[in-house]
Amino acid sequence: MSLQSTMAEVLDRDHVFSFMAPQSAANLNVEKNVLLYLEGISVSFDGFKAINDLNLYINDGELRCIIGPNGAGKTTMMDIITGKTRPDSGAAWFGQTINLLDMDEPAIAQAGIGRKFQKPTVFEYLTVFENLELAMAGDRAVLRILGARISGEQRDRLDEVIDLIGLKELPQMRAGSLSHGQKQWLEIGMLLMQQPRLLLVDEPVAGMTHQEMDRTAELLTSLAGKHSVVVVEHDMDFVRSLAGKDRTVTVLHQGSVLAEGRMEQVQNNRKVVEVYLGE
Amino acid sequence: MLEIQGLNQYYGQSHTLWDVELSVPAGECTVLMGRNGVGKTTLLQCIMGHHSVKSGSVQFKGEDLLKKSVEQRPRVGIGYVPQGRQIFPLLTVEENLQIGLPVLPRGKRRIPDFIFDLFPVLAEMMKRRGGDLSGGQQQQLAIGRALVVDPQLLILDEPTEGIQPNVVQEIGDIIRRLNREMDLTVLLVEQKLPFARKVGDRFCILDRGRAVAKGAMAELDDQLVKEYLTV
Amino acid sequence: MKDDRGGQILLALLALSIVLVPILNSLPPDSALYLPTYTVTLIGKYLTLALLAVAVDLVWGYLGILTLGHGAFFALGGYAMGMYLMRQIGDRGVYGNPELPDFMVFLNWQELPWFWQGFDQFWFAAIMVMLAPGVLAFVFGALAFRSRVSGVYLSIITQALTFALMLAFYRNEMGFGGNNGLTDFKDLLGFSLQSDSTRIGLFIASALALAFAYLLCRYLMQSRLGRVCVAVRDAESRARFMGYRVENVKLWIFTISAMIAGVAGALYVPQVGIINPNEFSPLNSIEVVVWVAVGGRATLYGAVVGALVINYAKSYFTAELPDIWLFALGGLFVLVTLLLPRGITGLLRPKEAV
Amino acid sequence: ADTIKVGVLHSLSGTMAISETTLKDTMLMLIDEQNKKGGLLGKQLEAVVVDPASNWPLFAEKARELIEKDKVSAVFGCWTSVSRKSVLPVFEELNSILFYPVQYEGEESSKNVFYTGAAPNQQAIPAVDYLKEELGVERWVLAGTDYVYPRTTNKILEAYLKSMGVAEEDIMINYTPFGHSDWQSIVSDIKKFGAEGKKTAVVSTINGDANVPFYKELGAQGVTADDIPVVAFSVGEEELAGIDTAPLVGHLAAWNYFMSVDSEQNDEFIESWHEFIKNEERVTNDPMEAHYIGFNMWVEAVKKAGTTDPTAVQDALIGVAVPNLTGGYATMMPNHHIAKPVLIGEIQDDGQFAVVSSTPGTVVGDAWSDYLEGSKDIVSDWRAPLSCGNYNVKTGKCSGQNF
Amino acid sequence: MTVRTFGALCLLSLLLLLAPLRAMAASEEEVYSQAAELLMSRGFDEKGQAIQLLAENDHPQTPQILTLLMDSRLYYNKDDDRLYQIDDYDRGKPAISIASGDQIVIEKKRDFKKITLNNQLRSQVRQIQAELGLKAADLSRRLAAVRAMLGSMDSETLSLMRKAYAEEQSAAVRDVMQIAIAIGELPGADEARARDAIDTLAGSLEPDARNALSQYAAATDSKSLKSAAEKALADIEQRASFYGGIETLYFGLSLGSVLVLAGIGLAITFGVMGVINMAHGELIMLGAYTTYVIQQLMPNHIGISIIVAIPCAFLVSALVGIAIERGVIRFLYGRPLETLLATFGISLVLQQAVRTIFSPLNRSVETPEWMSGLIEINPVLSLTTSRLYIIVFCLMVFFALLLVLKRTSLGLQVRAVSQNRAMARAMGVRSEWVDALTFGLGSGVAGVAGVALSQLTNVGPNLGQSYIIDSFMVVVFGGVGNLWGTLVAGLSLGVANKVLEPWAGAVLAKILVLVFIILFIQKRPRGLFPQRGRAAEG
Ligand SMILES: Nc1ncnc2c1ncn2[C@@H]1O[C@H](COP(=O)(O)OP(=O)(O)OP(=O)(O)O)[C@@H](O)[C@H]1O
Ligand SMILES: Nc1ncnc2c1ncn2[C@@H]1O[C@H](COP(=O)(O)OP(=O)(O)OP(=O)(O)O)[C@@H](O)[C@H]1O
Ligand SMILES: [Mg+2]
Ligand SMILES: [Mg+2]
Repeated sequence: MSLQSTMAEVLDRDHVFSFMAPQSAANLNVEKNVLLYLEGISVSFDGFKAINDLNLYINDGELRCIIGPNGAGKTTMMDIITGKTRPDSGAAWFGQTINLLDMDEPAIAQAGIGRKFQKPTVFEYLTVFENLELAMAGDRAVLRILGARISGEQRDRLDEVIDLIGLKELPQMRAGSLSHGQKQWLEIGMLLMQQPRLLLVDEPVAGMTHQEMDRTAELLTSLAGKHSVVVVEHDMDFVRSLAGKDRTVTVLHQGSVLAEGRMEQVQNNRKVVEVYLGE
Repeated sequence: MLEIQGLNQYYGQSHTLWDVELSVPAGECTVLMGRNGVGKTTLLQCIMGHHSVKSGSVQFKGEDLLKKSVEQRPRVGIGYVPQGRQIFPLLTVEENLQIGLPVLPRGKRRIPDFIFDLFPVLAEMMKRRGGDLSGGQQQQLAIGRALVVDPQLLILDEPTEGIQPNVVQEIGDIIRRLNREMDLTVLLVEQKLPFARKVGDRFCILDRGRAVAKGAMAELDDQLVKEYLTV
Repeated sequence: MKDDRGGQILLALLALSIVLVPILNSLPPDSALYLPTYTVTLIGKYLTLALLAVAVDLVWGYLGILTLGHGAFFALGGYAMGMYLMRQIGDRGVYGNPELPDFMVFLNWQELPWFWQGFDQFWFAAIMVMLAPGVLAFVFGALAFRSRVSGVYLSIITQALTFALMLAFYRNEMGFGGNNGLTDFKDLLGFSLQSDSTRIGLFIASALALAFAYLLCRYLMQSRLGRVCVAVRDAESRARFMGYRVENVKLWIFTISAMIAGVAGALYVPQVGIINPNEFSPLNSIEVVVWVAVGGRATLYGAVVGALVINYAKSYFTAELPDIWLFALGGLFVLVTLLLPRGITGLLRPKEAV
Repeated sequence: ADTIKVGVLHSLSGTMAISETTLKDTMLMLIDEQNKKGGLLGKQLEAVVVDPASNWPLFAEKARELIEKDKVSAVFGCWTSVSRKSVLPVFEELNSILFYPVQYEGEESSKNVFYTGAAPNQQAIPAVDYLKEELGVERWVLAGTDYVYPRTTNKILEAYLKSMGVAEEDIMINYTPFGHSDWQSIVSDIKKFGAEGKKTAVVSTINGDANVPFYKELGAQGVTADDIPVVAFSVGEEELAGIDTAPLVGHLAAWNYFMSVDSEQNDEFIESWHEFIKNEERVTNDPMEAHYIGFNMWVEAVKKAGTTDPTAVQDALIGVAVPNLTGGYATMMPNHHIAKPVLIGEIQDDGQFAVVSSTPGTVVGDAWSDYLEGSKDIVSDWRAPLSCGNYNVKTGKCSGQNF
Repeated sequence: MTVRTFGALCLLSLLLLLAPLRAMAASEEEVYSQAAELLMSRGFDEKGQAIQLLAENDHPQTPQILTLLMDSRLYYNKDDDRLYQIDDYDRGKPAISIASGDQIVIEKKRDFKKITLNNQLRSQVRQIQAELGLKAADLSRRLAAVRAMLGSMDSETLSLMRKAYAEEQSAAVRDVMQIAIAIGELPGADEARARDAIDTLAGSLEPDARNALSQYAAATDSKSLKSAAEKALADIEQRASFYGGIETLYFGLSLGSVLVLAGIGLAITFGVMGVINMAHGELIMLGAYTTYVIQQLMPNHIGISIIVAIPCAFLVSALVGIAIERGVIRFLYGRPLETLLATFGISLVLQQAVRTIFSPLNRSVETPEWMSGLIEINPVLSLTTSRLYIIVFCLMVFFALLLVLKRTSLGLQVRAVSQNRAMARAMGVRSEWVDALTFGLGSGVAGVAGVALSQLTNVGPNLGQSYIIDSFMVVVFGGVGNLWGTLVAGLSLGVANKVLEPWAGAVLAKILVLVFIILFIQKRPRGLFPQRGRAAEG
């Protein structure tokens, strides 16, 4: 190895320390029109199989509802996609090129996967506005965020989102002081600011009124197309209005797919009715 | 059974509850409704003593509840299922249920079996940490935990949140049953109208910290819904 | 900067002191306003400690890293400066060895160890003052933050770090003078450390360093990076899911903070005239955290106030109540915690609704 | 000012309070007595007590405060070497006087410091001589805390022992950190080292708090003084008061004073100490004697000079002789060290020492050891015309002076 | 009777040895008065002669006088020049005349002066005592006597030993005698006997046997014998190092149990309740001071004072702990970092308080008889009794605590309160009461640790400071909130320290252990036994 190449290597800040390298190295490739592949995923906790040989494909631009009994593994599945939980086996790919299992949470997030948690989690000490600002898409490198300023365009977007989530009057409120439902909205807003390619939305309407639910449904449908959206929800009205006539609904049960198909089919599936929907 | 009069509450400078009046008749199921952020949870927390109130009174079975400390409230017969579940995450399911036992008279300190009949999942997961349960399982645990103290008044804050449809139905049935068969008084916060209609006898609507409407469930008409429950 | 009243006052006071102190010091000694050099040095020392407190507030107040080992960086900076000052003694040491500091002659060292090379140059020492703590913090932080050590676990290993360094520096074989440390300094950049003008100069340098560090930290924390820090403090994993490399944020801030601490140490040593491994003692680091808490956390100027108040109280009590001053100091800590949950400066700030 | 102020610079809190508080009380007593005798130069003495809290930078700060702010005429203080090193530049800069009462490693002689404790040649060497000659010791364990005093003392002793023909493998050197509290392995090693057939002794320069667990472990592992005697240089009556001495009977210490010494001055001193401190149980020890000597010397010198002016007093101090507590006289030497008798005592079960050996006359403190390479050629003499603390007789140069 | 004969022989040999110094055989009285006079003189040489005189003449009072001398209970009266036994040297206490047995009362302390010994005399007395002990019918004393002679075998003692060996019945004593004989024989033996002797010695771990072998190996001309001796030495070395390993382990465990004791209270106040209790060390210190006070209160019952001190120390520290909790900490729940600040202040106050009350000096706590001494497993391995008790005590405390936390509802309630205070209260948990009780428990255990530490180290105002850092280290290393973690962490840090110490030295060993902790935490960011599950991972 020549001195020159060694020097070049040392000076190349992307390679000296792996953690200094920009993360989303590979480019997203959705040639096959599939954005997310989950294949043969299994995970167990202290011997309990929470996810059992799960296979799931999400198309680019698709809006997918996932339902299933409590404890079916829906949240765990999202944990796996976002890098929070490592599966015991299986593969998870984002597009054709990005192997999610090789990446950690920030890398996955930067690759374009955003998530809303089941239990709303916001930065309690920061204001509503700041929460959204932090979520805003953009370079996450330390020096960049140090110098980051809000451009006019970004401000418009922020105002738009604040309006959308109904917190127009409270932009300077500490997020910790919001009510449960308001936090839900704020988190949805943060997701919107992040503009991810894939949105994972875990029970967005818990604690919302019926009308708010409708608004949320509208919002999510409008996102589909440009983004892929995966929604987990227990409220059937909401799921129905999301799924419409021709979107796919997946039913998880005991860690694997129990049924998949259009809402009608699923609704009439005997097993689904038995384990989930009730009479 | 529970009488609230002229209740005012502040978060720091901000006046959250304004002269709230609410009465929960014994043996009935009262549903508290309202949009997000109007103060439903806050009201329940005032009843449970988590917040100090500025003025007003809260009477339970004729006794002044505000004079009692927080930990005495379960002893006089109030069970509480908080919003967000508030499970003890590092305690096992069993331990979560056992927490309320010392409230009971000696000799009766056992987790009643009917809880496991209501929520078979809990029996399955006895030894698992509460924090590991799925959201819905936690909600069931929270209800079960509140029932352990053998309450006369059960206060539930959005108990169906995150629960699978058939279990929601079941919870509805359970609330009815507890209400009818075991003569348990219920105060329920609920956003979902169908559910509220199904289980509630009476309703009370909060709007921006004020109790604006109340009556028997049948009186809850579209007009009211439109005015106070839609955005 | 606009909404930072405390900071404005602090900077104004620092500027004022830079102008006034030399003037007051040059008054005739019997004048009522005369400020003895002794007091100047004392305040200079407080200012360096305040600088250390600012460094701690940066990582603790804003980033939520309760560091119980920041004294290590302070001491390293101090040692770097001490080594320079030792080399400046030259052949004026008791054994008259032009090359070796006295303690080495005395322990039969034959030549200067490699890590003492270069310290005869001020620029080199000045770089090392920041580099040594910076590198240590960087390596330590890189390890710890990448393994996601957090909370008390992090606190305790920072404590272990400073404790280990303390034991190491106590060893005579280390070549840092063992327990006696480095003392008997003569001059700095050719100016005698005993002269009043040097003392004033050091005081001004300390005040400037504090003002500069304050502005730097304020700038960092007012930026979006600052908000990311707060986000990390309150919900670390959520920040990760939003794509922030939490470990890098922590690492940078931690390293910067360590360098500030190093500078503080470097300014401290010539003013007190000694650096000894005791500066690494874990209890010292804990005390710094206490200063910050007393002053008011996550405000930066609160850290300054805390450091000044406590250290002044210490100087005052140890002279006036030598037998029972610990009662007073301990009582002060307890009372501040109970009565002023947001620290002394919390009295000045409007109550924010949480 | 109608009083003469005397500074007392001893830690009253922190790790060193345990040793230094007593010295503060001693100073208060001495000053009190002097005042009863009518003070000095017709004025009353006033003690200014501060607490440097076992914090070395604070020592320097407090020293400056005493001299600059309180304008004291002399300071009595310090215990550890590092505290002395810390205040030394301050005393030299402000040209004041410090009396330092504790045995130390030597290698220092300052114009402004008067060393009333023992130099290594006034403690360590006579102790080793005693062990070798009287007890027939052939193997040596030099155990110490890892800091300058033990390092130096052990270096001097090692050189000294080797010069007397002790083989390398018959010397075991062991260092431990400050406040070391678990001595199991080390005591067990000492036991093994001593079981190899030759009479073995331990020369302990273990410091401070570490002594109690060390002696307790010796007791626990059944190392008795007739098997392996331990001679210590930092364990005095005060330290023993904190240990159950029953298992330690017969272990040794080398000092220049023991409370058990039979002399009139000593009886008087003990009596007034008990009266002052209002506790019959309190013991006296060597550093207290050093302060007693130092204070009386200062008083004499001030009388001689007729002023408290430091320069005059410094000059006047040299040659001053005052009674010590062991029935002899202590004289301030030109190198600012004093002449002292060396006593070896055995620990008794009442926490006192029985003197088993003492030097026939006094030994003069040697600021610069004759056994160390770097300092062999250095002498110290503060009289004119030399007026130098470290004068190299080979090169004829006087280095390291700060005035 | 063989025992008797043996004893007599030994005594005879002794007398032969002492023959040159022997004084005129005289009547008992004469011997006594001569000895007493010598004892009362100032010089140690004279006292030595007196002791010898007594021993040679086998004066009936010899054992008594020697014992009194060793215990420093022998005094003489300056006025009547007579020897007295004084058990309690104070005014008004009795003094018993040695010669007549009469009892008088001490009027002036100064009248009586103790007869002191020095080291040489003490060894002399011990030697004589041991050899007198050879007469004893008591097996262990005989054994001790033989072993005492191992180091000084020469031709005379050798022949005595041989004869005694022939008559000795006890196998244990015979074994040691065999070794003694081998040691004695080895230097001048012919080839065959030397080989036998080497074989015998090879089987022994006595240091004297090893010394004899190595001297022989250095001195002998015969190559084969030399190599045999060296092989035997290597053999011994190997076994000795095995026992050395066990010894190290024991040291490690005992150091570890000290760490566990110091940390276990903190495992409750900090680990379970989440209070960063900087005053923990001072609570330990209070326990140690309580031990001291109890000993002061019952100076004549040191043996049981320790036992009494345990509950007392628990109570004192627990009460102080409860006072701290009620007075300060309860206002700080939910603000864990501020507990650090307040308890730091409290620790300063407590330190200064004991400094003011008890003076800054260390206090002396005695080790009771039953806790001192050694348990000898073999000549190279003996375990210190006090440490053994401390290990056992540590385990007892640990399991008692485990029981309280696992088997009573208190344990459950504390954990619930620390995880979600508001909810726990809503479930009827009396959080105030639980807090006070738990904090009291943790503090009380710290006090109990103080009792143990008072046996090992300084009882002074700084005691707490020196343990606080270690305590936090142990609790965190084990995994916060896990009692088992604290136990395993403490013990393993102790053992690691002791394993490293022989080759790294005490200072480096400590540094290495700290570095090890830092690196270990990188691998396991939540300690040895981490809290697992969704909640803990956050
Ligand atoms: N860390 C863990 N340890 C043990 N069990 C776990 C852990 N995480 C999840 N589980 C178990 O895995 C199962 C799946 O949980 P998950 O949260 O994914 O369910 P879910 O489908 O999201 O349910 P819900 O609709 O109620 O939110 C549950 O039974 C849960 O108890
Ligand atoms: N700790 C707090 N500090 C300040 N304001 C608060 C706090 N908690 C709640 N609030 C405010 O009080 C109002 C009432 O909140 P509350 O939680 O009672 O609403 P809610 O009716 O339960 O709503 P949701 O249906 O969303 O749960 C909200 O506007 C909220 O922002
Ligand atoms: Mg879920
Ligand atoms: Mg609510």
